[in-house]
Amino acid sequence: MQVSCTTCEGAMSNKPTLHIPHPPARPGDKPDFSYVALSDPGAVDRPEVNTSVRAMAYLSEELIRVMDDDGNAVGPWHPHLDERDLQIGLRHMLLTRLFDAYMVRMQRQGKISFYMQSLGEEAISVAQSMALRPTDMLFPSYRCQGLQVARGRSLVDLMCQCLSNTNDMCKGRQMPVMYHWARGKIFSVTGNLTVQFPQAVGWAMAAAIKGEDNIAVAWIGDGSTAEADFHHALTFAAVYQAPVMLNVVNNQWAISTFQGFAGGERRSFASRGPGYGIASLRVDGNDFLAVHAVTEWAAERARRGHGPCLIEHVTYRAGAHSTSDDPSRYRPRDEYASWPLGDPITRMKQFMQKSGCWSDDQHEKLTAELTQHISESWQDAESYGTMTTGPFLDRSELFEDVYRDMPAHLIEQRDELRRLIGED
Amino acid sequence: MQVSCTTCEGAMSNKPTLHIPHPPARPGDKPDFSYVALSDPGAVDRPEVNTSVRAMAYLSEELIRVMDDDGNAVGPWHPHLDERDLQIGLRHMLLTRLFDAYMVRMQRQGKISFYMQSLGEEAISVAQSMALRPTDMLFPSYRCQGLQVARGRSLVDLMCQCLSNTNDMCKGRQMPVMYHWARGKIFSVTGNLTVQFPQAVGWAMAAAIKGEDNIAVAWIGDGSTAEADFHHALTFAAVYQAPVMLNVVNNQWAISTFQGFAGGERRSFASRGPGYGIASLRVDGNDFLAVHAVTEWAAERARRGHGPCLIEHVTYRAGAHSTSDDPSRYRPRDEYASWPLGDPITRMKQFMQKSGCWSDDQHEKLTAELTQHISESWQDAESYGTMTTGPFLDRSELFEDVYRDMPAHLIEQRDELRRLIGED
Amino acid sequence: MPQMNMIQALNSAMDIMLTRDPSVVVIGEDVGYFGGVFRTTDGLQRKHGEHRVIDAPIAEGGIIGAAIGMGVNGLRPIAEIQFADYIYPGFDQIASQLAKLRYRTGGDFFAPVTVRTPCGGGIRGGQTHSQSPEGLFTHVAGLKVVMPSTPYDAKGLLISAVEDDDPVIFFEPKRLYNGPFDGDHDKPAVPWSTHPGGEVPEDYYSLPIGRAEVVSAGDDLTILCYGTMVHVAQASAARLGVAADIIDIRTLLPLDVATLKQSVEKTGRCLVLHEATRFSGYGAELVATIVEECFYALEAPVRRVCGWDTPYPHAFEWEYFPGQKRVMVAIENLLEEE
Amino acid sequence: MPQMNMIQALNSAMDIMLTRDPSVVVIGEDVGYFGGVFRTTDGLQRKHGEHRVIDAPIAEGGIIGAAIGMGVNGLRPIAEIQFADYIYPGFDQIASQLAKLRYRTGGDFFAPVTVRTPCGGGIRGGQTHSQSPEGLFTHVAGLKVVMPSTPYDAKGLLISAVEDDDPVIFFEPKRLYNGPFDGDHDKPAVPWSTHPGGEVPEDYYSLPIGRAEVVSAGDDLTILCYGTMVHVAQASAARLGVAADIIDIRTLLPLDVATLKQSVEKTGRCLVLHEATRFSGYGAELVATIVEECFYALEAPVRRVCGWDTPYPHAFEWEYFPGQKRVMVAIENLLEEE
Ligand SMILES: Cc1ncc(C[n+]2csc(CCOP(=O)(O)OP(=O)(O)O)c2C)c(N)n1
Ligand SMILES: Cc1ncc(C[n+]2csc(CCOP(=O)(O)OP(=O)(O)O)c2C)c(N)n1
Ligand SMILES: [Mg+2]
Ligand SMILES: [Mg+2]
Repeated sequence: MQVSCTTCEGAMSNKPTLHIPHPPARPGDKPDFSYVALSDPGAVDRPEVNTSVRAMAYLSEELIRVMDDDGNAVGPWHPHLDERDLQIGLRHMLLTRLFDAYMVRMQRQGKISFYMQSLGEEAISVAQSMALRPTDMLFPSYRCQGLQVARGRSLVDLMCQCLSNTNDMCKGRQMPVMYHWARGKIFSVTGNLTVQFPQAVGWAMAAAIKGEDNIAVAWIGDGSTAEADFHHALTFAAVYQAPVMLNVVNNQWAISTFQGFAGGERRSFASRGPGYGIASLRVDGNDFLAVHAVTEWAAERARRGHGPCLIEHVTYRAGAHSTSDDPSRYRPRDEYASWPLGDPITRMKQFMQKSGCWSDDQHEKLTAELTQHISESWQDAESYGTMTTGPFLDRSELFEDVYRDMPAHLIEQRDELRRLIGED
Repeated sequence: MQVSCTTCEGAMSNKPTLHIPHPPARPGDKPDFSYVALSDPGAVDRPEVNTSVRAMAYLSEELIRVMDDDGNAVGPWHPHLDERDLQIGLRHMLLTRLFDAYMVRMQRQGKISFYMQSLGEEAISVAQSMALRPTDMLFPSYRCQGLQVARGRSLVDLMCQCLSNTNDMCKGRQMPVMYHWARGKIFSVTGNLTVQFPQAVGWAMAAAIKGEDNIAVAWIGDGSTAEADFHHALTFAAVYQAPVMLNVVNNQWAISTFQGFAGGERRSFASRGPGYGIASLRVDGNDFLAVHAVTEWAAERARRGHGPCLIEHVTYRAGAHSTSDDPSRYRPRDEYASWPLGDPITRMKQFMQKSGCWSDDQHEKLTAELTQHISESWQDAESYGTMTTGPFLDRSELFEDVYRDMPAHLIEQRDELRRLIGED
Repeated sequence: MPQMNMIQALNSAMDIMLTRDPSVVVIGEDVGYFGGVFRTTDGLQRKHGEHRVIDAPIAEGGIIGAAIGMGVNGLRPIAEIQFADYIYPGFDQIASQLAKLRYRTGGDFFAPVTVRTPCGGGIRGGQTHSQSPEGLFTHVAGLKVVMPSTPYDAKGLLISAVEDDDPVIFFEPKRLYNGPFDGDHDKPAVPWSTHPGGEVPEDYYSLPIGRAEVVSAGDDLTILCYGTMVHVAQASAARLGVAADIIDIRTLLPLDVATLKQSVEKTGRCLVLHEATRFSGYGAELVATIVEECFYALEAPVRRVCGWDTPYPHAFEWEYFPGQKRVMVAIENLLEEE
Repeated sequence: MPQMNMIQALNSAMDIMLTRDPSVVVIGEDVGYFGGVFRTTDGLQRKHGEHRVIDAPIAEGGIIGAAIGMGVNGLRPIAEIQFADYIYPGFDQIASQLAKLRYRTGGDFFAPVTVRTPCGGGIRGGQTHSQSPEGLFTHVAGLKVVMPSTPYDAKGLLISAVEDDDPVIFFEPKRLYNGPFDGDHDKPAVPWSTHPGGEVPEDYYSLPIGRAEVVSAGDDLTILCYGTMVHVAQASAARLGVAADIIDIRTLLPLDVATLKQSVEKTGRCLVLHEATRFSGYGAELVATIVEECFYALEAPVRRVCGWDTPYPHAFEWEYFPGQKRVMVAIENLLEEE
């Protein structure tokens, strides 16, 4: 059982030195993803949903994959979705991507102040959303717009949020992409990393207390696992066996820092789970079918009372962190092209074409249709106001919703602002 | 690999229910420690100190033991300490226990305001302290008085702290047992749980940065693992491969809550480590020899640059949580008698007697000597002042050390207090 | 009228709310089987079940985080933080999340969480069992902050807090749990049965959040205080034979400015008391409010008597605690000014 | 004299301290290879090495906790918290540990940690990239709290903070990073080269912690302010043609009471400004201090102009920000009072 290598990559020293994680490639270097542990498509076992955590611990270090490089779906995790679902899935992914691209353009044109795209990570939000029940509660991070799209949110609503206009569900109070959707059971995105993880566990605890079988599902990034709330969530989920699915989207980067700075150099993020007694799986996040299958499995496990799951989605942040970021300062410009797990949309399309339920022609048509849908939505959205042209939100919205009922001091402050503006 | 049991102990349900951990026995019940996973004495393998985390992961779920029930030392972890060290170890443990008992008595008599004993856990602090270098920095919890004793702290100093008198190293500012000892390289105990864990990691990072080979060692309880700082410490220790030893003293209870409320129902606390990429061991905390051996091993690993360790010490909190607590409200009164790992002092004595380096007579003499030493120390300590009789600390100490140099507003407040007292 | 100490009154409030409203749950360290380290939740788990009164892992951030999620899912959690000194690990979930959820979602989501926590000194708890951090929370928009000074108020205000759709941080001055401590630690302890505030109806009642109470009336000066300091103020004024408007703030946020203003406009002199450290404490807001609202009525500067700007020391507890002597000196000086 | 913006000035301070003192290290999220999301640590890792300028996991509590341990082991860590809005996960380590270590150990242990963090709004950052939580930290005994308003002050004060054996929370008004923003967001941005505070010596110098600065002198009134509001105050006074003593507090804790007092005793009128929410904000302490120290010199109530008591909204940033208009109205009203 013993091996002679040290825990510290590289040369063996006889003295402690501060280890500094290094990404395999910096700007100018040749991309190198040899550090990403892969399993062969179809190779990983699919246990029963009530399998003990101990017996399935190996799943936290394997990589569950369904699609192979040639567009075949293989192995026990193949979800055997019907054509219609595949087409819907592809449509949602494509819509998410085109919407993102459009909104990045709007930001560049100064029409919105900020944006964060999910380029390359569309399969995760979309497949997961489709594998869940509409009554399950979602606690997204800022890179989960696919959840909104897949649950059927109108693009106009999303755009209006980014415009902070009169139709903004946040009433102008949040930066772009900090959506929420009460009716759609999608919780509010916040700038504070990881805080939604224990909140989702609490939501799930409440579901269990009430005897309902809706589950809670939450997402964070690889970097966000370092925050305290990751630990809080895992501890509470394990102790109370809360019906919750905790997703870590490992897109290799957290702004400029490589996933190694969250501990990813040593072990997969999924492998944190078993030590807490939590069933954990690692999945190819760019494989729509694998993500769908794993999500369905974990949801059933939770829903049947077999406890929480931790899922690591292995993917790559293909775009900049946000419109404020320039990734060419810290990683090779062309890194995405070398990403071993490809692009989720390209792979899905290839699989569907191979299965005979999709064609280039259909794809082109769909792209055109969605593109038009997006720009029409934008027209619509702008009719509720832009950053520079009306209609504008009423300024007294500034003081609403701090409390359910406005207390005296806020009424006074609101009136003071009104007087001030009246003097304009 | 698949087993059919659910992750949730007890009946299988088909709906999520909130799982509530239950200790095996409540007041009036027969004690039941069948949940404690044991290994046979001597049965657990001892790998090289540079073994990879992955290759030694099994050590986080085994129980390293050296002494068997008959007082023999067996297996690869036998540290083969010489007589002198054994006698010193026994002496420190006994002194710690007698000191604790004395101070509990003093609290009952109203001579100190509060106390926390380490009854049943003496082997951990004492053996660990002896297995470390005097230049290693210790970050204790409030139940680590054995560290002070083993590093040679004068009892008078400890007593004076509990008395908040003119010789109190804390200058009256901390509750009893919140000792520190800068010269002895023992950090300050604080009421805030777990905060010392990332601090120890930071200390170790600094040692590595400076190129020194002193290590940092920290202790928390089982309940304290739920705090955020446990996760911070493990993450930072793993990322930077800090030369630190993180100890979890699993004494089964956290005030009234059973270790299951920190997640201990599902998996050992040591098993949290491997998921972070941290070498982790689980040891019989009532076995002086095993604790010594494991500590030496982990210290060497860290000191040679092979990274941090997490160690779970399996023990039992034989006394009340503190002098404010009454454990008969939440656990069987006689639980300790059934604890499968016995009493650390009794076992050590049995082993030494069997090895021929200790006798009942010696034990009795030692007990008498230490008892006298303690009561003499108390006389001495009282000469620096008690809660009711002088000498008293100067009241302006209240304002010192908030900052290095007293700022104007504190000078004013000090003077105000002086004026007020002058009016007495 | 039944007599209750503050622990019993709080227990009764929770018992009633657990009974009336199935969405109420209690969660915290040692609150379940054991009934809480101060016995505040004694018997509640036995009566209402393990799924309503829940022992928690020792993780204040996790407790608040989970309580928020529960609140979003329709429950009304009462989260206990064992000591106010240990609320800081939950500070982010309180200040960033709990306080701002309704605002950031345009009113679409909210979490009606009540956070109960014992605060204040006088029990030889040293720096980690004596703090009064209420001031910090009053600087967080979106929170309500409450601190009662009697069992009667404690029950009525806790019931209101639980019923409130906004998050409430509910501070319990632990030195008042067993009796109306007036700052004189040499005197034998007095039980609540000697105080009218110890008369507490068995049944449901609530007291409005946002209303201060004039606990004694007088023209010489106004004393603004809350928690333990209400009793210190009363004893000090009585010893001096001074006729003071003593106002128990009770609801620190939102603040009942009208009641304060009315009093100071009458008396022209105002003293502000709290146990928390002085610098940037809640008392500063009281002073600033009074100055802004009643400047022209003031005959003397508004003065503060507060905890010193140091951590709470173990040995010098009574030198630290702003007791009767300091309060009396301040009253006398204030009456002499000008 | 070289020109620097505030980012360059802070970078220069850290560069100098890393060079002069081998015990200085910098740790924070994205501070190393990348040089910080605001580029404040740009080039420092390249120059001083990976063991001196250290990228950290995204865990503010861990960063502060580790920095304390480093401090205890003889280093002088500069910990960066990426946005002040994200300092709360580190609040416990700051308030319970960093602030109280020296006190609780009778001076035997201390951790000379500087926590740098960008604060304030005006960059369309919404509620999680705009907060000004400085007031909270001024209520924690044992901390020093600093906020500069110019590159010159930023460098001199940061060097002092790093050299200080006490913990310093160092707030950087991010809207001032690139220029002396005066609150008029319609005006084209102005670079620091247009402002005398942009003249920054290349070499080592330090400015005392604990000293406020009178940035302009006048007899009409006193304006107490810090950070961005210093520039808003100057522009507002200038537009009104009012002769104001404008005092840049700079060191919020400990506060330079003498300088404030001298001014208000001269002017008799005082206005307090900050961007943070008003209720229980630091401004309350300034008002309370002025009232306690200068009551008899006051000709009018001390008034505050602050952020509204709401979270910082994204869309209504300029309605929220206490800009020139609000300040001017307040000045005019204050001068008219009585
Ligand atoms: C508590 C907190 N700390 C720091 C930040 C600043 N921040 C925003 S995103 C980010 C990186 C997160 O990386 P990761 O979790 O991997 O998610 P990704 O952006 O890759 O999807 C950081 C540090 C924050 N938003 N909240
Ligand atoms: C942050 C914080 N939360 C809560 C407490 C109250 N408290 C003191 S000791 C304790 C139990 C700790 O249990 P454990 O970690 O198992 O240590 P043990 O007492 O068993 O040695 C609790 C909850 C505290 N001191 N600090
Ligand atoms: Mg990431
Ligand atoms: Mg314990």
